[in-house]
Amino acid sequence: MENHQFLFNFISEYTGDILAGVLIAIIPLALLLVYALVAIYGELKIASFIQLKLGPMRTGKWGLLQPVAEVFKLLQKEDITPDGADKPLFNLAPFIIFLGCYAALSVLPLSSHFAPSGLNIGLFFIIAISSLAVLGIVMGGWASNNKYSLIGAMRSVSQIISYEIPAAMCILGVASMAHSLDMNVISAQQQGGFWNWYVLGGPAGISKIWLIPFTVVMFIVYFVTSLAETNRTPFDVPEGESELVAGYHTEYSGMKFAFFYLAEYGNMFVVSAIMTVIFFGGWSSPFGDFLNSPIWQIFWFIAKSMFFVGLQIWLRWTLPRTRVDQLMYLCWKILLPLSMVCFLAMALGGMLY
Amino acid sequence: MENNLENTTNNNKINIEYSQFDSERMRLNAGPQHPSTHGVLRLEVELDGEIVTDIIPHLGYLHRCFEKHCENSNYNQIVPFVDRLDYVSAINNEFPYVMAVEKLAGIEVSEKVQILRAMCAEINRIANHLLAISAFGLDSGAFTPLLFLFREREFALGILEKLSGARLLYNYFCPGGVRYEIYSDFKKDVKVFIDSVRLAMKEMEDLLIFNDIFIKRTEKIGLLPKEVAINFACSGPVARGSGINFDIRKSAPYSSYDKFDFDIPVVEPGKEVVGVSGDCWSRNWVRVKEIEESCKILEQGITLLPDEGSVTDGIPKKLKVPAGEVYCKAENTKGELGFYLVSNGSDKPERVRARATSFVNLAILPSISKGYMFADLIMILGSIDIVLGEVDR
Amino acid sequence: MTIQEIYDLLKIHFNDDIKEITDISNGDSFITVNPANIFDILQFCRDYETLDFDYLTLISGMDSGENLGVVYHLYSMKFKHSIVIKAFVPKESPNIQSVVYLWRAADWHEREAFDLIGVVFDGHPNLIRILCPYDWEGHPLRKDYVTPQEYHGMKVPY
Amino acid sequence: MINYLKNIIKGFSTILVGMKVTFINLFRPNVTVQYPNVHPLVRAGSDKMPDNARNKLNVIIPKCTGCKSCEKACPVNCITIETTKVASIDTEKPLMEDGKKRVFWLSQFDIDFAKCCFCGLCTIACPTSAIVHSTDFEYSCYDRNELLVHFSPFNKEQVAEKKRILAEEVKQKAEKALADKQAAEKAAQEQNITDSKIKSSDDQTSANQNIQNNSN
Repeated sequence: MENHQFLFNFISEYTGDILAGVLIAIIPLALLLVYALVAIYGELKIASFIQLKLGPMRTGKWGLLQPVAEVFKLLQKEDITPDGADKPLFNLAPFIIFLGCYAALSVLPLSSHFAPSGLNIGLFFIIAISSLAVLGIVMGGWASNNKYSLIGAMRSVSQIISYEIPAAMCILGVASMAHSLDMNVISAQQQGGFWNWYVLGGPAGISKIWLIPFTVVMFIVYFVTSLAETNRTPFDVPEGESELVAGYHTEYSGMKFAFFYLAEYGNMFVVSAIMTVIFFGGWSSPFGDFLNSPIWQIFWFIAKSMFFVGLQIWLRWTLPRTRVDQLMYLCWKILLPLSMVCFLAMALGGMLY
Repeated sequence: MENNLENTTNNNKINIEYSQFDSERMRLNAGPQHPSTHGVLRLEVELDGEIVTDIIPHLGYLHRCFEKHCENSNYNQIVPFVDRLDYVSAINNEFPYVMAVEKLAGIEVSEKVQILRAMCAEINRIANHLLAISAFGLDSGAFTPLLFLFREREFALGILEKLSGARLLYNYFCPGGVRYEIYSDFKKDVKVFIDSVRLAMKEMEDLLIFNDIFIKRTEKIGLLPKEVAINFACSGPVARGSGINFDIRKSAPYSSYDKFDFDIPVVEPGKEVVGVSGDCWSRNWVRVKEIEESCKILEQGITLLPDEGSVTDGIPKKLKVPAGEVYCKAENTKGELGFYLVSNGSDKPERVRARATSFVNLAILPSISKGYMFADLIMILGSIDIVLGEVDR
Repeated sequence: MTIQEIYDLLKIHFNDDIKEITDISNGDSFITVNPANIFDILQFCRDYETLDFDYLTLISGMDSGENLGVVYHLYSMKFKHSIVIKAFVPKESPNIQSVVYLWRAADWHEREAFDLIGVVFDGHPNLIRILCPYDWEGHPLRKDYVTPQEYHGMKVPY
Repeated sequence: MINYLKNIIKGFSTILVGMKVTFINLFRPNVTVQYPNVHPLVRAGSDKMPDNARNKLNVIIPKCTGCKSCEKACPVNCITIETTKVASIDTEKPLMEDGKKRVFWLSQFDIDFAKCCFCGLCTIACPTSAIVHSTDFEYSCYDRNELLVHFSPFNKEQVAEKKRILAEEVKQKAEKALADKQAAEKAAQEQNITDSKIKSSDDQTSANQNIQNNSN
């Protein structure tokens, strides 16, 4: 799997290392921005269809340009900084959150031949870098000089830090089965059909069947924690609009709010992509070698990730919000024990196969 | 004397213990502009971390001088003002007022009008409860139930619009009858409406009411014991959720309610479906069951409502109200709504005093929400189901 | 119990404080009582075995010309009977005892009566305005009330 | 322990049930109406606006007698009516729609829709159904003054003209009455002239005295 530097080498052959680096860096950014537009549109439309309405219909055919219009609206809005706010922190916060989400994209292997950075400790890097979002949230919430923001930020910190533990357990479980932290390697191991995916016990023949319940539970645990880590319903207590108006981004407007918005959708993609990589075979085709060329791999990767983004959106428009203490109860008393049991089983599986 | 007051306030059991550490308290202004105060209610909340330690409601942001207005208007002109008290159940507001005027003026109302009035009130009650349940879901963070139930509410408003010409503030009842004749397809529409509401409520039970997250958010929250509820003069679903079997439609049947066969859903201690008697879930559950009971009344109303006869004949050309005073009450969607009407024989009333249900029910909020979390406070407020138009009048 | 029976019962216990029944043919008859002893009378109404008025429906203040009236509508959950009790206080000293300690429901009703009519309820723990702004002047539901032209620089009659 | 697992399974299953409900609704037809594109009269639950729908008020001036019943019935005082009597010398002699003679010009008939609460009491009070609710509900505007609708058929000059005619008539009538009175007085004087001839000299002296007093 030395091929992941293929694109870099290919471009630098014609341009030079620095320019190639910039180009390679732009690809995830472009991906993120395009994805955000699609996700926002998808969220609006799915929400509307569930709620028996049509959603945006005015901007373009079927309202397709609605996210673009929203971006332009946010761009020309006045950028307000509250009087009592801590200005440097207040201005910095949205960018730090966005940074966390963007940096995480750099290690996602979109295809066997393309990962922006072929880090061999990719999973570890993602766990580390996604914790950065907490910093941005607490900075934004505290600097806003608003009590709602402060409560929202405090809730968010306790929530995200707690949920990192079961999330890390899930990732560790898969890592112990794959004997690797390199996302590209993990993806490659799951090639050859969906029965090789780690959600179904990994690539180990028929004898792995006893592992399937544990891996499925592990996947559910990771899915729940991923919802919590991205502050999505039913765990959107930091921004629960019925209690805290808008939580930590109450005071933000204009482009800075757009960054919060973008980061939220970006984080949704990142956690979905991790889920895809560690449980659903990453870029590998679900049908063995069928449609498994590097270009198709990009399609499979994005399709799988978008499926989970859609699942998150679907859940959001179904469920009520939990309370803070129930959220903590769920994390420490349900998800953590479950993930530990599953981790033990998966570690055993890792030793056996 | 002072001990007595303390006893009544501390009757409710607080199930979340106060924080052991006496940390710095934060005073938070929830409202007047807040997504979940159901209008312009300002709650001055003292928080210890997330736990509510004190709460002071500030009312009056929507005070429209209803009682003062009434003193300067004649009896017919008050009906539109009465509509605007509890604007989501306007017909139910008109009911006691019109009955009070009829009682004072000695107007007899025909049976057809009585049954039609009861049916209108029940359609309106369903419309109100649909909003209350869905808005309660919205308080808990579920947005979809709101729009699901609004579809059914739209049916209800459509029927009432065809009857009265207006969608929200009807001005439909008047002393002696109702303003407009019944349209031809009324019974058919009501039938379709009942079926659609029943289907929607079944769906809603799956989607929201028996959802585990929703149950966890609402059970054992905002406990209102029976004695406290009576002491605070709570009525309607708030009282029935606490196990008080009190419904004016049964205890003192007015209009044509003695002709209908229906039950009063009460969550008595020991007979709860989920949670305990007097919590938020029970209050909401009473509303859910009441929709079913209202459907029953409507079904009977379809058969009872005579086809012949006019509903506008009984309206007196000139309304003469002799001197006297009366307190007339009816079961509004939120509880007991009464009008204390004092007449001095002229065409304008001397004094109109409204016993606003939401006003009385809201008074329990400070004493039942202490010790719960801030998120629970929102749920408790939602479960009381207030309309600020009625609180502030 | 009918209002006459209640009146007789009250008369036995409070003789002079209970003034008279005003019969109203087309509405609710009411009993007028002496405002000085209102707390004891209402406490008796609440606690006496055959009365058991545990449910305070409404307290309303009213301006009856020379006096201010306070009207108590009581209801009994157990016996399902109701009673209207009125007490008149002079406008110069509109003081009457608060019944918050009997029914907590009286709390906001009394605040409202104080706000709009100007009846002062002695012993009320927090007798401040409730519907009007806290610094509003005058009691709007009095018959002799004149609407102020201005409130904090805003024109009042629009 | 069993309870613990039961709770987890219960929570999980109720969530799945909820998701099933939303998934089914995903494929249901929408119930909303694209308002400006599709006319809202096509609405869920009612296919057209009912006959007694209470929207913007309309005044049919040929029917209006100017009795001001609606003004009195309005609970929010949004109707302002001012009438001018039809002068008999007015060349314009209109008839009401039902053929009766018009008694009042509607020199002012304003409805302030910013205040109107659409209660419909004015339409009930009107004896000739001149004020009715129309089906027009799309009349939002940018300026509050535009909501003050003048229904009077006259502009200011015409009102002034009508007032002038009425004043003229009143004046003419007054003059006529004065002339009649003077004529009557004259006739009376002529009749009495013989009776009062003797007294007149005394009267004149007293009048002279009065004048002197005044000048002093």
